[in-house]
Amino acid sequence: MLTLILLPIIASVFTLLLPFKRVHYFITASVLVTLTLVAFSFYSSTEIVTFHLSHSMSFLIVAADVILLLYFLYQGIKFRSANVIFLSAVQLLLYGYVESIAPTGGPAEIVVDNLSKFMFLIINGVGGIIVLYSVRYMRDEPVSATKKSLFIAGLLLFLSIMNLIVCANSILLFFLLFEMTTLASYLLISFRNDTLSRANGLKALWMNQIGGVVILLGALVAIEGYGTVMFDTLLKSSGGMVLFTVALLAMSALVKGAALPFEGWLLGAMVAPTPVSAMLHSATMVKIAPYLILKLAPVLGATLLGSLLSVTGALVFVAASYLALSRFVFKEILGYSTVALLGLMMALAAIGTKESMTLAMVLMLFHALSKALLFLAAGVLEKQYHVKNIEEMKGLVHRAPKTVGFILFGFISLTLPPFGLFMGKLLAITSISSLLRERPALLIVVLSLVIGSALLVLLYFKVSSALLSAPSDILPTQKEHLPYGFSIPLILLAFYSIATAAGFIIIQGDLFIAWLALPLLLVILLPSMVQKMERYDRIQPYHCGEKELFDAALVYYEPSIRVRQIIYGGFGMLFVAVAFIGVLS
Amino acid sequence: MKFFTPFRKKSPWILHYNAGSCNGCDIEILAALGPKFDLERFGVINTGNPKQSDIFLVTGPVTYRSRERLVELYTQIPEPKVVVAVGSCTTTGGVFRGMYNVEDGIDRYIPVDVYIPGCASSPQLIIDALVKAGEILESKSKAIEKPFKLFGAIETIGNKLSRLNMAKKVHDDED
Amino acid sequence: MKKTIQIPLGSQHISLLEPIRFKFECENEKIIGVDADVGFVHRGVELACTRSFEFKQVGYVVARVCGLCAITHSLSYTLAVEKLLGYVANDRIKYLRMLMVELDRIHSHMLCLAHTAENAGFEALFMQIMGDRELVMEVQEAISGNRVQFDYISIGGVNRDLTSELVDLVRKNLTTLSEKMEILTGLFDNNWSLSLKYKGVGVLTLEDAYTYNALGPLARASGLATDVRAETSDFPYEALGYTMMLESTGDIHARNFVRLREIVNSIAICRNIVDNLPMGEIQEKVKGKPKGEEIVRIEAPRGELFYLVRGNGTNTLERVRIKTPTFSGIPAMMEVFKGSQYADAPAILASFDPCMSCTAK
Amino acid sequence: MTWIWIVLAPLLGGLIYGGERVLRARMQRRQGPPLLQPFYDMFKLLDKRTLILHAPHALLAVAHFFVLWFTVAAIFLGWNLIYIIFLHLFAQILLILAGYSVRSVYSHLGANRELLMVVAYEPVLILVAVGFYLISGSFEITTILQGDGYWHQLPLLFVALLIIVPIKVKKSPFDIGEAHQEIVGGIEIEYSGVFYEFLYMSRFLEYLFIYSFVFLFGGESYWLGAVLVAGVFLLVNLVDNATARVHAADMVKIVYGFAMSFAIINILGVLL
Repeated sequence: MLTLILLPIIASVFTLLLPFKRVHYFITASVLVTLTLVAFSFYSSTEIVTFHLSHSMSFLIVAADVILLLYFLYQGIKFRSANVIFLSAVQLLLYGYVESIAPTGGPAEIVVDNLSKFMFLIINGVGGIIVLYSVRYMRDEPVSATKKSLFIAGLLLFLSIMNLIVCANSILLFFLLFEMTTLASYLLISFRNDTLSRANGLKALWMNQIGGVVILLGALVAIEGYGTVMFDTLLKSSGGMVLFTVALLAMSALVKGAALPFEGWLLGAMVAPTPVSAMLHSATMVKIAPYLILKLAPVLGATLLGSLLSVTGALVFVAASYLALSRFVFKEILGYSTVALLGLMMALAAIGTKESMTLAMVLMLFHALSKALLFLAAGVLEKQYHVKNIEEMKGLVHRAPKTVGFILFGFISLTLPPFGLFMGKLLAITSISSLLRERPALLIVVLSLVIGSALLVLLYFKVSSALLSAPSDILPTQKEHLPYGFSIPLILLAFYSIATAAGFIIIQGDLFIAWLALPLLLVILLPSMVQKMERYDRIQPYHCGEKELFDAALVYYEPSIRVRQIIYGGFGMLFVAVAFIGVLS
Repeated sequence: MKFFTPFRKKSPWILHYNAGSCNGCDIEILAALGPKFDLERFGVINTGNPKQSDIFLVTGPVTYRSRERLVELYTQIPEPKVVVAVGSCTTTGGVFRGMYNVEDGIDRYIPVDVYIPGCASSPQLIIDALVKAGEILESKSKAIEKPFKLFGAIETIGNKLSRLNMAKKVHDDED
Repeated sequence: MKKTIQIPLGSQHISLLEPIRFKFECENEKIIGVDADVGFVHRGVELACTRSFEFKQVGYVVARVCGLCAITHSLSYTLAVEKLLGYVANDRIKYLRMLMVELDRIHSHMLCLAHTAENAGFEALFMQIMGDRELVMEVQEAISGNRVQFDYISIGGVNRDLTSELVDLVRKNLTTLSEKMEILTGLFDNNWSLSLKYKGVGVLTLEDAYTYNALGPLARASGLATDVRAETSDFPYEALGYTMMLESTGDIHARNFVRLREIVNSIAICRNIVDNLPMGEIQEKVKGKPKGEEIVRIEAPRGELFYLVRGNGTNTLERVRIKTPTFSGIPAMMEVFKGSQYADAPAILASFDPCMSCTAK
Repeated sequence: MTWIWIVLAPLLGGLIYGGERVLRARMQRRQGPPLLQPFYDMFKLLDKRTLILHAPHALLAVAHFFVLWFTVAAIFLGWNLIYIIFLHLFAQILLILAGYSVRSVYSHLGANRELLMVVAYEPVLILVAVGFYLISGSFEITTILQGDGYWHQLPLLFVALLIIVPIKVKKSPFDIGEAHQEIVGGIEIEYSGVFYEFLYMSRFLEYLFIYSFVFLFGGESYWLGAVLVAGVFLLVNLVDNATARVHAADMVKIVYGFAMSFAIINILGVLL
């Protein structure tokens, strides 16, 4: 346990001390290997580990919290952001009040249960790879060497924060770490320090602070109602106010998960260097949202609040997939699809049956792997080929066959059998259908699941089309030079995807599912058959007898302003309704 | 293969190109596809796409600007293929023969298998020609048939790409 | 940020009978810009008429400008030369010429309707109209001996007479056709999918029709009252039951309806002609060589056809100038394309009934 | 026995297609091609010289055909309906990728439209499957076929399915993906010879795929299923011959406005 938290911190200190050279590869690689192994050993053990925090530690936490909030306030004043100032002030006041009435003692503040262990796997497995990748990525970044080291150290520190947050049992500790992830995203988004980054950073800051406020409110209600700030005690108790607390906490999850109408901060985050996008905004940090809902799920199941949350998540899935279709920047597209899939995970988690929770976890794992892969590949495109926009990616398969191969693999792993996301959706339909008779509201979830998946398929293949569209004649494809610093993380992630998919099929033990993998065989066989096609003659595409080449652009759907307003208004109301329903029940 | 050849005449798909005709023959082709003459009885489909066609129906005396398109479309039809010259002006230039912008019939550019006379060729004649074309189709092999002359795009690509076999072979023959 | 697709339509395309090349600049499938090229069919007929042919042959040469409105081309030319020679045809010749022109109008309009239906993806309707069209084709073949290029009109008269058997055939077929036209009119009016495809699509406004000098059915569909048959007195149209068909909306539906109603009107005119056919010679001797300059306007199926003929007293003419209705229809068409969907483009194109071989000559 | 059916599936689909072409011609008062015309076409296509644009483009069509065949085989073997729908989606995706992989405008437009069609009909298919599940308690086709007729319990779902059948078999008013007069066949435009053959045959398999959904509504009575299929077949062809092609946007509106709401109303009716 301590390794998971302390090792990244130590490593980050080393990164700062040692100059920016090969040694960074060594440090990050060894951190990756150690962390993955430790996480794995945790996962395979069954015992539940608990820690009590000493008194001095508690004091440290309070101090850290106050300093953090004051820092936010300072940033708000420095950059004249009214939102940030207001929310920081509110948080400071609330925190002071909550801390003054918070009971001391009680159960352990840190509990490592099965869910935490699962999260360790994602955080360390995927996060570690991203850190390794960022070493090579930062080499080409036009900033000073110190800043480069700082960046990597920051990412490493972030790993330990994440490792801690998934085993926090105290709401107040959770609040501190939650705010620290907010801080991390604020700092890393504004890393490039231009106007746009700054503005987007502040946006991320104030939006996430809303989450902080509702957590504090939740803590307040919990203390008032039950005299505890511990998740496990709270979730075991029953009665009117539990659901209200849970509703408030779930609202913070919606904010962190960038569910509409809060998706703005996550999209703004795409100006940050790509490892940040990969680490914070798709692979690990935003996973706090489904994690939190999963933690709360035992209370949620079969209540009105649970249904409302899953409906909200499902609608986010559809709406975000739809909005994504109007985007052109590759990373923004990925960002929107992350928002969408997070909505789906929350929806499944909030249903609260054992099966749907498992499926939500499956989705989390596979999404982390695939999205990290895609983001890292996007980073490669950005650094090696200087393309960010999907319109510029036309026929890129000829210039960068390897990177494009990875991207296509990413898309396939997001959409097709036998990969987890596909299987997750498939099984989700089956499992929700069996609940329909008791809870007809879930029909909306099924529908959204289907429509959203279809829209996402549309989205991914819109991008693939740009990558693949090649002119008729095949000049010998160029050999692409992909540096090891880029290729090794990508290969690792792809390998993980395949291995986990295989593992998932074996665990399911269902012959049919194995059969489903068969079409994939075809896809794998195709490239090898390409060589055999040499003997066929080539012709030009048909352009009505004309000889000039015509260039096709991609489809896009621009929702009108009115539609946008309706979407945002609707989701704003849903967000408020969560609290309202919480109070009522 | 021997087994397949009889089926060629049972499904001749046509591509129609107007190379400067007065559209008299074109409307007669349309009429032949209509219910009275019903070319689909013979399995004919008007595909409109050279890549899936067997029979190239050309009308018109070939104007200066349409000759390149004519050759381009012809090269895109996979062998075995048959060219049918519909109407008097397609076969000889007809009334337009000798006009400054007219190339006096398509057989200056591509090999023609069936000539249909008439101004305009009647649907009956067109049906007759398609039946005849089906028979010729049966006797053809899959060997490359080349136009007599190439224009622009195909030539340059042929030079650039050794793998564009068809254009290359044709080009080599010309040299 | 490039958001536009370039979609080619032509020069060879299954929805086109004749080579014309459009290059559409589209957003998704919405057309925002058009580039048109019409010169694929240019053969140099005008020059050839003044170089290689004698004036008596030219009537058959200009018929080859266009197969669909061949009869109006030869009629316009013949009228111009006859005026230069100072000859006025007798009533029987006039009536017979009118009969052929109106039959030609019927078959041309029906072809256009069928083609529009085909391009809107309605194959069965295409087949139905093409089937009905054969009734007119039969009559034309019986009268002139040819289905498309009639070569019926010559200087000084017409080449074949209308016998009483032929009159019976004309009456019989036109009666059948007018019954079929009622069915067709109902279909065009009531079919749900056609209304999606036709109503409000490809609208040519009255101002645009003025600005771009639209002619023929498409001008009348926009409410612009222009028809040479009502404006000139070369032929007794008014006496034979001609009425001008006007619509106001200017969309594909309106153009179809103008054509449908004109077909009905033409059927009525044809019946009147065969009922009131005056007696007389069908071919009279015309002497002399054309000298001077003469202008003739005739309403072809697509609108006003304009001929200028100048002779210098020899066998060869000095100038033959042909201005065809489609020539002014194309700018209007390009204007209409902007803002409509690419999926509608073939149907709009067909509904304008452009005649490229007329335009490029 | 089942395996023989699976092997013969393309031939069966070809017969349906041939019959349809004759039927359509008769409806248009023509004689039409012979019944075996699709097979003549197939054999002819096998005998053409093969011209391709590039290898992946050609191979994706082959993959599309085999995955589709696999899907139909899964139907005959009575597998899980949801799996089958997703397998079919996979086949469609291969086809769409093929359409995108060449730099040909019509091919791209065809692929765009094909994607829109997938977005339109896929949810309805899933809802039909959910409807079967609610009545029979299982997604397995073998179990579904043991229940008694579904069409009186799921009449609106049947109507919803009816609306999307023309999309799948590419018939008017929803033949936008092929739209010969607009995009000259869409995705299939760049194929010729043997590789076009695969696309040509996959059309046969599409017929089997979508009509087997209709068949399922008959439940344990195979006669009823056959009657339903025949009825739908006739109806679809009648509609094909009485309508023009609508716009892609109109299609999505119609499917989402009518088919989806019918399906939802029906399922809610079963639930409540």
